[in-house]
Amino acid sequence: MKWKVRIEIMLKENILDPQGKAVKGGLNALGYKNVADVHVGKYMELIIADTDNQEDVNKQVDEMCQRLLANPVIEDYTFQVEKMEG
Amino acid sequence: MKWKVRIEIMLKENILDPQGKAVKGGLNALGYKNVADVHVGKYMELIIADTDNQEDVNKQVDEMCQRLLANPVIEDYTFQVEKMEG
Amino acid sequence: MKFAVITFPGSNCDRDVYHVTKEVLEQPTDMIWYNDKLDLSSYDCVILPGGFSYGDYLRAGAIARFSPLMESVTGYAKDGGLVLGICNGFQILLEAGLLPGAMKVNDSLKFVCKYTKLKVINAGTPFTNRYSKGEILNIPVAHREGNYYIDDEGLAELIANNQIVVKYLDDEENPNGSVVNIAGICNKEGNVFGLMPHPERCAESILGDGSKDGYELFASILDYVNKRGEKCG
Amino acid sequence: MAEKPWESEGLTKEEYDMIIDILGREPNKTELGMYGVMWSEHCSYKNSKPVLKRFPTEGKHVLQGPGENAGIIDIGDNQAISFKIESHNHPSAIEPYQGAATGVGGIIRDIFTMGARPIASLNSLRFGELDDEHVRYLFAGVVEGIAGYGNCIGIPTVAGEVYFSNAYKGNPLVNAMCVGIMDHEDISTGRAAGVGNPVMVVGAATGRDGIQGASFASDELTEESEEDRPAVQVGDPFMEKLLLEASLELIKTGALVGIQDMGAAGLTSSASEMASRGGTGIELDIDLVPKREEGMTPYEVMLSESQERMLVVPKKGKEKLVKEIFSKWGLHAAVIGKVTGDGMIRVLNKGEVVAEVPARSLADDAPVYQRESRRPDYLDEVQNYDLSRLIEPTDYNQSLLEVLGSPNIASKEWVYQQYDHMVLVNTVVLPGSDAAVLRIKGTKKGLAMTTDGNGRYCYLDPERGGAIAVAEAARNIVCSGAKPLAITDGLNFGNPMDPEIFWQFEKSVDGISQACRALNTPVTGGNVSFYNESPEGAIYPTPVIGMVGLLEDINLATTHHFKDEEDIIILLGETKEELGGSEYLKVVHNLEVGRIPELDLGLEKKVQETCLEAIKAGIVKSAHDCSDGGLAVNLAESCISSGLGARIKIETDLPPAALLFSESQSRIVITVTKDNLAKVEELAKKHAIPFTKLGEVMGDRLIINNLIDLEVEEMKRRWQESIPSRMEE
Ligand SMILES: Nc1ncnc2c1ncn2[C@@H]1O[C@H](COP(=O)(O)OP(=O)(O)O)[C@@H](O)[C@H]1O
Ligand SMILES: [Mg+2]
Repeated sequence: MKWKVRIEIMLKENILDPQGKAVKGGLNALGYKNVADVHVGKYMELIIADTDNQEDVNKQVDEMCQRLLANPVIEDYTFQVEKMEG
Repeated sequence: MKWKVRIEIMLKENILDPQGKAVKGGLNALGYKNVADVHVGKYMELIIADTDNQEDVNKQVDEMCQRLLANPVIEDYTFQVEKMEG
Repeated sequence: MKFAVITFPGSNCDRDVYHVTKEVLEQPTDMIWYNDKLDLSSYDCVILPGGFSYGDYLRAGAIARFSPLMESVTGYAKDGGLVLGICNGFQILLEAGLLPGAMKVNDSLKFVCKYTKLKVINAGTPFTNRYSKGEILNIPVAHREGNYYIDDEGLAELIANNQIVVKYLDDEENPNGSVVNIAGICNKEGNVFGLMPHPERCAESILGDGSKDGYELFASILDYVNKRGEKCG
Repeated sequence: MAEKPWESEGLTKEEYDMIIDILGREPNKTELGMYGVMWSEHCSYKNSKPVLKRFPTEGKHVLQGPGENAGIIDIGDNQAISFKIESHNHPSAIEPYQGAATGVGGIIRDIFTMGARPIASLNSLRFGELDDEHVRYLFAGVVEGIAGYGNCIGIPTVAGEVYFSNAYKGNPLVNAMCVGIMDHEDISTGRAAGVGNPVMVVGAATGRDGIQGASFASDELTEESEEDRPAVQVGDPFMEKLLLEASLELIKTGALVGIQDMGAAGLTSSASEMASRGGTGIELDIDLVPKREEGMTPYEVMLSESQERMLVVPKKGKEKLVKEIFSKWGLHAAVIGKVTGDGMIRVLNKGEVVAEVPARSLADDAPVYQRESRRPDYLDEVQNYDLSRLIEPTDYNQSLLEVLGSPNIASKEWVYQQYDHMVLVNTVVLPGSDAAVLRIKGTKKGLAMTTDGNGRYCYLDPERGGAIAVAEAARNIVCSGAKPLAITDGLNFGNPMDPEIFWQFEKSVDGISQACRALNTPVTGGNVSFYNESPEGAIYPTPVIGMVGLLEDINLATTHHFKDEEDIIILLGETKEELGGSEYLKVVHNLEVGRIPELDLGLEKKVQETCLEAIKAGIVKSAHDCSDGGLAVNLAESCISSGLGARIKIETDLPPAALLFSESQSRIVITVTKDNLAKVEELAKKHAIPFTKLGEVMGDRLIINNLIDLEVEEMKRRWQESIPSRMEE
């Protein structure tokens, strides 16, 4: 079976996010004064094949995030797994 | 009212994604042979204040994406808006 | 002739370009602050230098292109003024829509700083008239987002209009993976030119490996402007 | 308060009692935190101060020696340069990208704080060996972090070194150096003078980043380090670029009394050091400090190590000017207090005094310890190892290729190609030669700069190893055509409480001092990093020397690449049978033992003078310091970088391995045209140094006696592919 995984990776709460700050500044300067806060992180989409069991996919993706995709020292991540057609 | 906006920005389908390719290679090398495809994009969280109407937020965010947050020449985006407590 | 060099917050090659136009080429040059909304019509050429405007956060050039001065630059370009974007300046021109296409991160995902061999494709622009078509140049690059992308249709148009000005010599010389080895392009009218390599870094033979190929680019502009002056006058 | 409140701040009971003595009462939590960071090894140098006094720090060029944020050297024509090296080892071990990036940011601030415009960065790196996945992760991350910060801020990273050894596996070393240039009248100091003058914070807002970072740096890395580390600091090079421009603009106005960056121990160290240097006090109000996060306690605000901030003391009435300049660059500037006459650091919060301690006691009166020192037992064993029993290789071509392919010798292009080394359009000699050379715009002059150190040598003999690091740095400077001026030192060692480690430290300092005296290169500043240990043990004792030299005429800048066929290749100095500690021994025999090469500082000086005189006479076409890897590697490098071969014929009684790979000191290989051979010989005679004609530049092969016969292309491949192939695994 095939699975589509969506992963969102963000800097931890109180870690400085220079990108977010710059984007907020940019949006405010463009006139969007009501943008109160911006954080910028990473988004990934994975296709996982040949795995029959959603539990296994969950476990594997969590491991991948820990080992490679995210940097647990400064980042948090969340993900959703969804079964694919066909 | 305050709104939390989650934006996902990705390279368009048919555009080569060097980051996705590298991450896939990395995962395969780590032993995750069943990872069939990877795409890497950006994830953003915005807090929008002082707007009472979800429609307005939607419209505004769409405009922000078009003008600044995404580059329409190479990127697609999607977003969700959610009302915040308090 | 008179040059204008724009400083955006985070520009870091602004003084380098200024050094070349002012000290090496010995032409009057003004440094202009991004936040001014000036009339640029008294300048013969406006240069957007390299660097990391706004830290290159989000995308290189994405935030800088909304600077107040960029409105003036757009008007100036529409009126036929010469605009040169180097590296980050090129990225800003793309984001601003003054040139077609977009930049992706280098295929290597790494910043790369080295001399590259370029081939002149169009020697008929105001920026390249001292080169000859097919001439090989040695000009350094330094960027992490120089992987030029344009769709097939756009590419066909670039080719049809002779808008590809310089290419990396071949696939091996291409430091970033850009489409058909594009290193620099101009607009249809030929008055707006953007390139990833840094001509200001090879305008004096004392530097690095001694190439002076970049000097000729600035000298081309000077020649062009002087000739145009003769014609008008 | 807790039962042993000093423990959580990294202090001892005795130190706690000293604080009670100073205050005449128990300190509160905020005060204790302030002492904790200021009396940490990182800030107070409490274990190293007495030893560092041995350094020669004076010279006629020295405008500012150790004690300020960075040293300053006069280079004539009313210009001066400021430079310093700094370690960021532990942060880089935890988070390689940000650790290295913020290290670069910190040292750059030290330089522009002095009023200098930074013109170049260098970096000295040590990692475990590249067959380890985590090591590769650290190496890649550190290099990317240095690139990420340096490239963005627009200061070229022009030189450095990278060295791999298992001794650094659990504790990499990341030392960053910055060099800046200024006019004499712009020299600034970190002094808070003039009672009543305002005290302002400029730059980034304060968050909870890196609280207790200084104490963290003053402890060993353990399994738990990943857990109890302070919040990782994230660098914002864009912010620092703005801060740099705004600060230099402000300094030019003459409105400033003092300026100091906020590095380790943040507001506490900058305020107490500025007050202490000025003989004043500072009163500041927590409420007025711009904050990034809500609900920060006075303790957190005083100890935060948020990056890209400075403390400035303008003349009274100039507050508005400061704000205007910073707001032009989009930055905050906030008055947070004032200079007082009572010598106290007084911290107010919501109208209440939350800390009140003498500035001097924080900045200068930390206890100083004379640690116990003992010659380590391992030394006899490693030094007396019998090298005469080693079997000579059968194929020297193979051995040379192996040595060239060692990541320690191999091309570092993979590293420096990621660094923008050309921005600011000053780089005359690019990375890849012995030292980087930069022109000084508007003059005929140039600056040469390098970092050098050899941990393996220092492990086998810390004193001589320290001296050799200085000698090699100077030789690199001389080979580029410059006269060595002064050094900054990065001293990386294990736990100083261990008498054997402390002995290594003392001896290294002695060796550095001797060489600096002999070569006339005073120490203008530096950095001590102790506690570089992991569960596997301490790192090799690793003093790193950052040296700067001056070229009177930039046109004399010299590289190590061979230039033309038929040029004559000459060795200045002499090759001896000295394979102890060599790269050859490590690579071919897997041994890190032996007596390291002798160093005769008198001869060293004469060899350097000869080389420099020849360069000044305009007859030297290439010059290359002969050290790591020995003569064969030296010649191979000059071939590889030029694509030209060489034919070498040497008469010698040395065993072949020693001839090719011995790392004898005080040797430089130069090339000249045939016509100038006699001139060099004369110079060598005049200085009474050994001189040997080795052969000539020729063809596309390197041929040495009947030992080596290799295509330059083949050597190049091995040398060039070594690091990339390991990193792409
Ligand atoms: N980390 C680094 N950053 C920048 N340049 C480096 C780095 N490591 C090595 N280099 C450059 O590579 C060249 C070779 O380095 P190295 O073998 O250490 O030289 P040497 O033995 O002459 O001191 C030098 O020009 C050096 O500056
Ligand atoms: Mg050398």
